[in-house]
Amino acid sequence: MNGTDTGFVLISAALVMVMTPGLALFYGGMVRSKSVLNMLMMSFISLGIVSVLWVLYGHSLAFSGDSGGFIGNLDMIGLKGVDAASTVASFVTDENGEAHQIATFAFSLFQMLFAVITAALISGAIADRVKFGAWMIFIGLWVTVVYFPVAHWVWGGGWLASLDTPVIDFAGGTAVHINAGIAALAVVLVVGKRVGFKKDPMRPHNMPLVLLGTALLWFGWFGFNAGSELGVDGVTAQMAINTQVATGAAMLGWLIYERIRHGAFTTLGACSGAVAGLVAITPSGGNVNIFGALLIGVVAGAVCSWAVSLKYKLGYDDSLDVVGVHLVGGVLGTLMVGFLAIDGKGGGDQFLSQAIGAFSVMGYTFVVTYILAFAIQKTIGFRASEDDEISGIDQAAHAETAYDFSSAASSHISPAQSSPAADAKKVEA
Amino acid sequence: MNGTDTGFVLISAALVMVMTPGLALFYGGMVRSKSVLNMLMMSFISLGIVSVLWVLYGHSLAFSGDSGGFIGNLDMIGLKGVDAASTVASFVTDENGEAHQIATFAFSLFQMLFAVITAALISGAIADRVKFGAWMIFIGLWVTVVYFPVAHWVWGGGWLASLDTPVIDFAGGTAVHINAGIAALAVVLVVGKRVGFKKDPMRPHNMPLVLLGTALLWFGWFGFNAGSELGVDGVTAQMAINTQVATGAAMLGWLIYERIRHGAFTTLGACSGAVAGLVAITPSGGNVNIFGALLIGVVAGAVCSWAVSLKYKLGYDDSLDVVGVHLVGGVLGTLMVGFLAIDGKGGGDQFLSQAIGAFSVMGYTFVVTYILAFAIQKTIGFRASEDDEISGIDQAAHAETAYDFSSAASSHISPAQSSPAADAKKVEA
Amino acid sequence: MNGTDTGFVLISAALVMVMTPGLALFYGGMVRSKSVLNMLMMSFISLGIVSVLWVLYGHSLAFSGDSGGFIGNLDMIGLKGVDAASTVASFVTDENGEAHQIATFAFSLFQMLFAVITAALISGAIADRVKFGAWMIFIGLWVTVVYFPVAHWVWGGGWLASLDTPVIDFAGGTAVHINAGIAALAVVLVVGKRVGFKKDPMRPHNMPLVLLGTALLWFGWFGFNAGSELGVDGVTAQMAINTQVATGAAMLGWLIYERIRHGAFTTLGACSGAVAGLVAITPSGGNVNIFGALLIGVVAGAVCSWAVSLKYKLGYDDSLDVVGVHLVGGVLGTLMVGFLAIDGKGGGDQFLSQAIGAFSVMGYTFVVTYILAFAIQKTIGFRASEDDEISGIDQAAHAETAYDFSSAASSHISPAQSSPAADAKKVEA
Amino acid sequence: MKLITAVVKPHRLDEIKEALQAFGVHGLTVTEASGYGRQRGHTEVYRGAEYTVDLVPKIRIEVLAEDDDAEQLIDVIVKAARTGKIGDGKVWSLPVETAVRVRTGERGPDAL
Amino acid sequence: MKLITAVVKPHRLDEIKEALQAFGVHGLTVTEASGYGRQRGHTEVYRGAEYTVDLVPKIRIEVLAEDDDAEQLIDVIVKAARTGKIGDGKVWSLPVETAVRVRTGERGPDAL
Amino acid sequence: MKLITAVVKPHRLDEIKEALQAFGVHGLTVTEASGYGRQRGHTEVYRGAEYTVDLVPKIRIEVLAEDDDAEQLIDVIVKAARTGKIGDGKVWSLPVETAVRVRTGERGPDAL
Ligand SMILES: Nc1ncnc2c1ncn2[C@@H]1O[C@H](COP(=O)(O)OP(=O)(O)O)[C@@H](O)[C@H]1O
Ligand SMILES: Nc1ncnc2c1ncn2[C@@H]1O[C@H](COP(=O)(O)OP(=O)(O)O)[C@@H](O)[C@H]1O
Ligand SMILES: Nc1ncnc2c1ncn2[C@@H]1O[C@H](COP(=O)(O)OP(=O)(O)O)[C@@H](O)[C@H]1O
Repeated sequence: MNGTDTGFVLISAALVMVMTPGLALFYGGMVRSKSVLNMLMMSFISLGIVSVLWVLYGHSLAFSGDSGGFIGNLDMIGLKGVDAASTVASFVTDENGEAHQIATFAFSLFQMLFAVITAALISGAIADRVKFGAWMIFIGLWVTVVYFPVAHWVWGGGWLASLDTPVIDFAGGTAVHINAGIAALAVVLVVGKRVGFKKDPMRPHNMPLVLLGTALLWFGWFGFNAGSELGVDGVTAQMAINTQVATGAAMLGWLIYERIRHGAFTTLGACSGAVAGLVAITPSGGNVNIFGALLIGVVAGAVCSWAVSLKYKLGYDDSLDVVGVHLVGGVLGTLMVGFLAIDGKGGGDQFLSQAIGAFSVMGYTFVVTYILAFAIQKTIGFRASEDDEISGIDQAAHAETAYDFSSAASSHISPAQSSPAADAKKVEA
Repeated sequence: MNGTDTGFVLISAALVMVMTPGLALFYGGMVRSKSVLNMLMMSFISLGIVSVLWVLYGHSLAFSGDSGGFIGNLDMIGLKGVDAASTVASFVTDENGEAHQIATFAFSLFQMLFAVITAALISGAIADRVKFGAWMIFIGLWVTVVYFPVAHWVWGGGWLASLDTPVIDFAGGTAVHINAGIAALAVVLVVGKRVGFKKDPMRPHNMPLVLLGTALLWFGWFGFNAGSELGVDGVTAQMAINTQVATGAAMLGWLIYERIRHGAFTTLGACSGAVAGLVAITPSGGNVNIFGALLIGVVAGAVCSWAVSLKYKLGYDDSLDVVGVHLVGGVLGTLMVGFLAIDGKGGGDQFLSQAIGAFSVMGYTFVVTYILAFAIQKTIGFRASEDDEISGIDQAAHAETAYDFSSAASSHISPAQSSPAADAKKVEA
Repeated sequence: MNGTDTGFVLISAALVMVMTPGLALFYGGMVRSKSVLNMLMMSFISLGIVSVLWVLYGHSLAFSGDSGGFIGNLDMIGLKGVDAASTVASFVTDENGEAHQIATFAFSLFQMLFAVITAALISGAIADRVKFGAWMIFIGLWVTVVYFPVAHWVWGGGWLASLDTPVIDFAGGTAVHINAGIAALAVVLVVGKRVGFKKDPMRPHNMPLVLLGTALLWFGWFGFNAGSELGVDGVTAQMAINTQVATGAAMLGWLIYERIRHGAFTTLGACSGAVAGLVAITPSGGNVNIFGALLIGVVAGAVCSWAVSLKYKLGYDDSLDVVGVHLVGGVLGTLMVGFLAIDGKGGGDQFLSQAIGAFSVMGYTFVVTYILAFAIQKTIGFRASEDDEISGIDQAAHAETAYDFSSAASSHISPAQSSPAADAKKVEA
Repeated sequence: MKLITAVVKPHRLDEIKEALQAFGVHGLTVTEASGYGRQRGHTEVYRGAEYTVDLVPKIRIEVLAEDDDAEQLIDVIVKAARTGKIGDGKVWSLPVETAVRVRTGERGPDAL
Repeated sequence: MKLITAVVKPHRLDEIKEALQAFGVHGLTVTEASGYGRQRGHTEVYRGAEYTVDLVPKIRIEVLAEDDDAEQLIDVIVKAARTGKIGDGKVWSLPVETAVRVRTGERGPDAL
Repeated sequence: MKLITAVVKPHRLDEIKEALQAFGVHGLTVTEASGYGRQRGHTEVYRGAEYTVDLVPKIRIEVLAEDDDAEQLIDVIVKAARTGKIGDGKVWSLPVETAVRVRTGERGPDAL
């Protein structure tokens, strides 16, 4: 077992972990103050549900063996057979070209956290208006029928990894961002628009929180992207610097588009641009040079800045622009690397493979997610009641309010009935 | 000196460092807006006081030599004799079973930050109502007479480490969580209840801040737990994945209990559950398999969720549930590993050792902390005045207010007397 | 290529990256709520602009070759010639005294992020009152004519590195803190005082945000300081522990001064003290022992605590005390290590070199920055209009407001004209 | 002149503003408030304890109106604010002795 | 009808609510306010400068009452709000011309 | 007695406080408000959509005054609040039936 590489993956995993709460804050700051807790929880709960499902059977479905290129097998349920001494191959090789070995536990943890954040990403599209219980069930099922298979396709030895010209997806453009972005679209189409969409701007209630979330995402993304080499070599470093450069360029791309089009450099634009750059460089960053990274960044920033206004034209309420940023940015990065890939890889064949990767995931995920969301809507109900939505989903779904800055804070409340915690009262969730 | 292991411990130390401000924010979001700064400062000041005391004599008392199993000696005061070339043994071994060596400075920094956060943990129990100057004195004395000895018992070659069946405390269940939890109880009994306890819910003033604090704690805890191997090997990876899995399971455990008992999945519950899981896996995570981690997590989540309501029944005002989460979670994790430990360790003997560890620390710490807090209360006074508590301890103790969102912000204030900073005026602290 | 050292530098780079948003939040919490977004953006945009300029020509100017000791050459524009296999020397050496090699991409990323934060640091001095467009142009030009040359002097083989007794500047006391601090003074003298300076306290609108920013800075600073060894050895560990100890001591130094002088331990004081300690230990931490670190910390804390009140006496409106903390702290650390340096380095000669380093940077940077700011002011205008300043620069420069906690949030707004995003309207920026 | 004060549900503010504008009133002042009445609050849960929050967020609107418009204005507001559920709020009017436009110093009806 | 306005210390709100409820009044409207009077503010310290914050947080309570209850209600509020220290606040009453319950359109005493 | 209410620009609060103090009035109550009138709001941009925010932040000041002082007080406030730009706000006065100092129970002019 290589200590350096295992250690690097473990620290990268910690960084990827912090992306999910980072996403929670990024999304949470963007909604109105009456639904921020629900937004936070939709991401945060993924750390609970998906972590547990991952070790129960997710790892096995994604990475144990292969069933027809589509999915793994169940040989490793409960991480059966893995102990502290188990190892898997890193992409780092020694002088003889032999792969370094890292602890399987480290690899599994790292991959687990990818599943966690992918599920969480979807939530931004359906902010403020779904039942929390339904969301919990949704993500449990979604990772099972969508994420685990798709991760297998791309990284687990599935069919996309077995094309003649294998898809380049260094850190998850297809498996994570296109996947979450198209799933978001499908769910939006099922649950429908927020009350007041297009009429009411529903502007962010706490922009510093959005910036903080962006910062945690950006920080964690170094682990996400560079860690995907599963160890430390020059490619790891290349991925890291490309991540920074593309993100910076995308921030500028978004801001410039916005300044020309709408007259202001907005904070939300800077944050969104950064995220768009991070998304676009994710599949590509290990296979392009600095100019490739700059180009991917600035294009992703400007194009996503334009793409977020599509929802107004086409009329789907992708509340926090998961489609506009993650789907569009993911597709851009995935396709652009087809041409920009260095080491002689870029070209028509590669582009074709990239397109196959992007569109097969889009097709599969859209259909399966739509069916899943629809089934939930028709059975237990996905959409919250209009009353709860108007008065604030936080109170309805979580029996809490996010802030209390009043000087008479405490006085506004008095213990229920005789004693606190007296009777369990059902709150719709 | 092993570079990989030293580097891993240094990065782990940085992660552990961020836990203390993380704790500050976690606690700070939970109090009312009139006392948030005081809450932040009670944690934050520990980074000042305890860091300095650690290098002056803490390291020496905990890790230099041994005096009767109870405490170290003073040979290393001021880190005497340590320079950049000094090393100590890691738990990582090479093929020949020889321990890797890491820089002593890295080890000392890592351990210092454990002392820092342990002292800070106590503060949550006595939120909103103690004099800041008294708190500063308290933690200086407390680490000296409680933490440094107990750390010596567990990790410094003291009596708990020398039992026939040594206590398993991978990353600090006894030395950190049980220790801080029981100390919190002792201090609460001395300083008494907040004005309005049981009548006034004193709900959290800023839940996103609580979630942010939780995120930083969770993130940093990877350094805390995995870093406790003092290097990188398979056990490090095992500890890391168990940390994640137990935390996720505990979040679910807490939420499920809460949903059944009180009807809602609360954000505060998710955050508290995560912390309970982190606490419980701390002593045990290096010695259990995935199912052990899942079990410890879900049990810790559900039991702590129940335990936090004890304060209402028994009538002690453990304001932010340090007892309910850290003491109860720490005891659970410490005892459960007695049975669940892998590699043939689990069983009656081990359980006995675990119980000895847990209860000896509880006994020693409770008595000594009670005396210490009592002495402070009777001399300089520990409890703040009722007026200061009602009008807000931030203003009384720190001459500041936390927020000013008003549009006329600036107009509310005018320079004191003739010129700013004219005369020093005593503010009670 | 050494994997351990490259990995350590990459992770350190991620930590340094998070310092810039950390700084944004630290500064942002300190201004009034009507200008927090502008404050955040002034830091955040540096991640965009400076990252891009760095790879375009900054790296080359600072680290490629040498032109008369003053600046590098243009051989590496666009990081020409660098690929994943390229390496540069670390300060870590093997048993034979040969330097370890790390990936050039890792080194470049690490150095890039130093440039990013140095430019961002300046912004605190001119909070609330400059045009955002002008600021963007300013930092682009400033890093080009000031930072890249000065970085070359200190680290790129320039004249300061070539003195007989080379300047000790482990992690950037001169190149980063003195540089940014004196530049801040120059810009303040050009743009002038805020409306209401001295009369209106303009107290921090969100202290928890300030503490959070401090925490992220402190955390990231481990990467900044320890990472400057460009690998892992005992000196790295020494730098890390000194960073912690000096910061803790500085926090105490500031608080004690403040308590004596003004009667209260403030949260802002604790945060500012910590930053002062971090600044002061930056140049010195790899070359002093624990007592040196304690001394530098406590002195920096107390002296900077005094220095921040100078602006009231001397009448320059250094809004968030960049001069009082970064310039004063940077000079203190740089000079003190002249005497305190271990390994026989400390003494008169070293002190002289330190003074030469500090004052040459102060002289060069002050003059060039003043001219630059003056030119901007006279051409496109640097200072925002008084109306925009009074009603809030956020709205004027970014067309946003930071917070909306109102229960009727959404109702306050109605879509402009007929459809959203209808016409581009110029907002002054 | 009269001062008409309305304490209503926050999400009705837009309708009320539009209705007033249609009526020809072009100025108003809004404050955040909270209140209770027949409409009691809701239950919140913190750390295993349940509480009734009995103050519900409201918006408080003030409009200065000429004597002749007052009655009609009240009706306009009441209509726009109504959802028919409890908690819709109250509207009341007070007699004003004098009103001034700060910018110009105009008094009485001219100040509106 | 009268509109009784009380500007009082925030932590007295609970007592006042209870006292009013005991008296039989079941509705009120609360706004956050700040004020100064004999009670001056306190000193705050920021970055080596001391300032007097002279506005102290208060709670502003409004209760619509029938003419006959007004005097008694004022007494009830004054009693519940009193701590005997400076800064206890003021209570005043204004004549109301008309009051409407939005939900039903009821007017006058029926609107309460 | 009169209750004088002023809705003014937030950054004028200090001048108004000083002017009142110079006049001899030593108490007032302040609430955060927002309003619109001739002064319309500004444009904000979020994610490629532009919106008009038409409520502008204001400060609402209440001063209880003796009948004889009322007119002069209004003038003092108006003068201190004026910037001459639109949005300077309104001042109005209402008749007060009774006022009480909570601490002492004093009524009428003594309560001020
Ligand atoms: N007596 C009162 N004085 C002042 N405000 C009142 C009074 N009664 C009710 N209100 C205000 O009106 C709001 C709605 O009252 P409520 O009785 O719940 O509704 P409804 O008018 O539909 O019966 C309350 O939240 C409160 O703000
Ligand atoms: N003339 C006034 N007009 C309006 N509000 C006032 C007036 N005087 C005092 N207040 C309000 O009453 C509060 C308490 O007044 P203060 O004079 O400090 O207390 P006391 O009534 O005990 O002397 C102030 O904070 C302010 O909100
Ligand atoms: N009819 C009204 N009733 C209550 N408040 C009003 C009314 N008209 C204006 N206001 C308040 O006065 C403020 C300034 O009014 P505006 O018409 O913009 O200024 P000006 O008096 O200079 O024409 C508004 O923001 C609002 O708070």
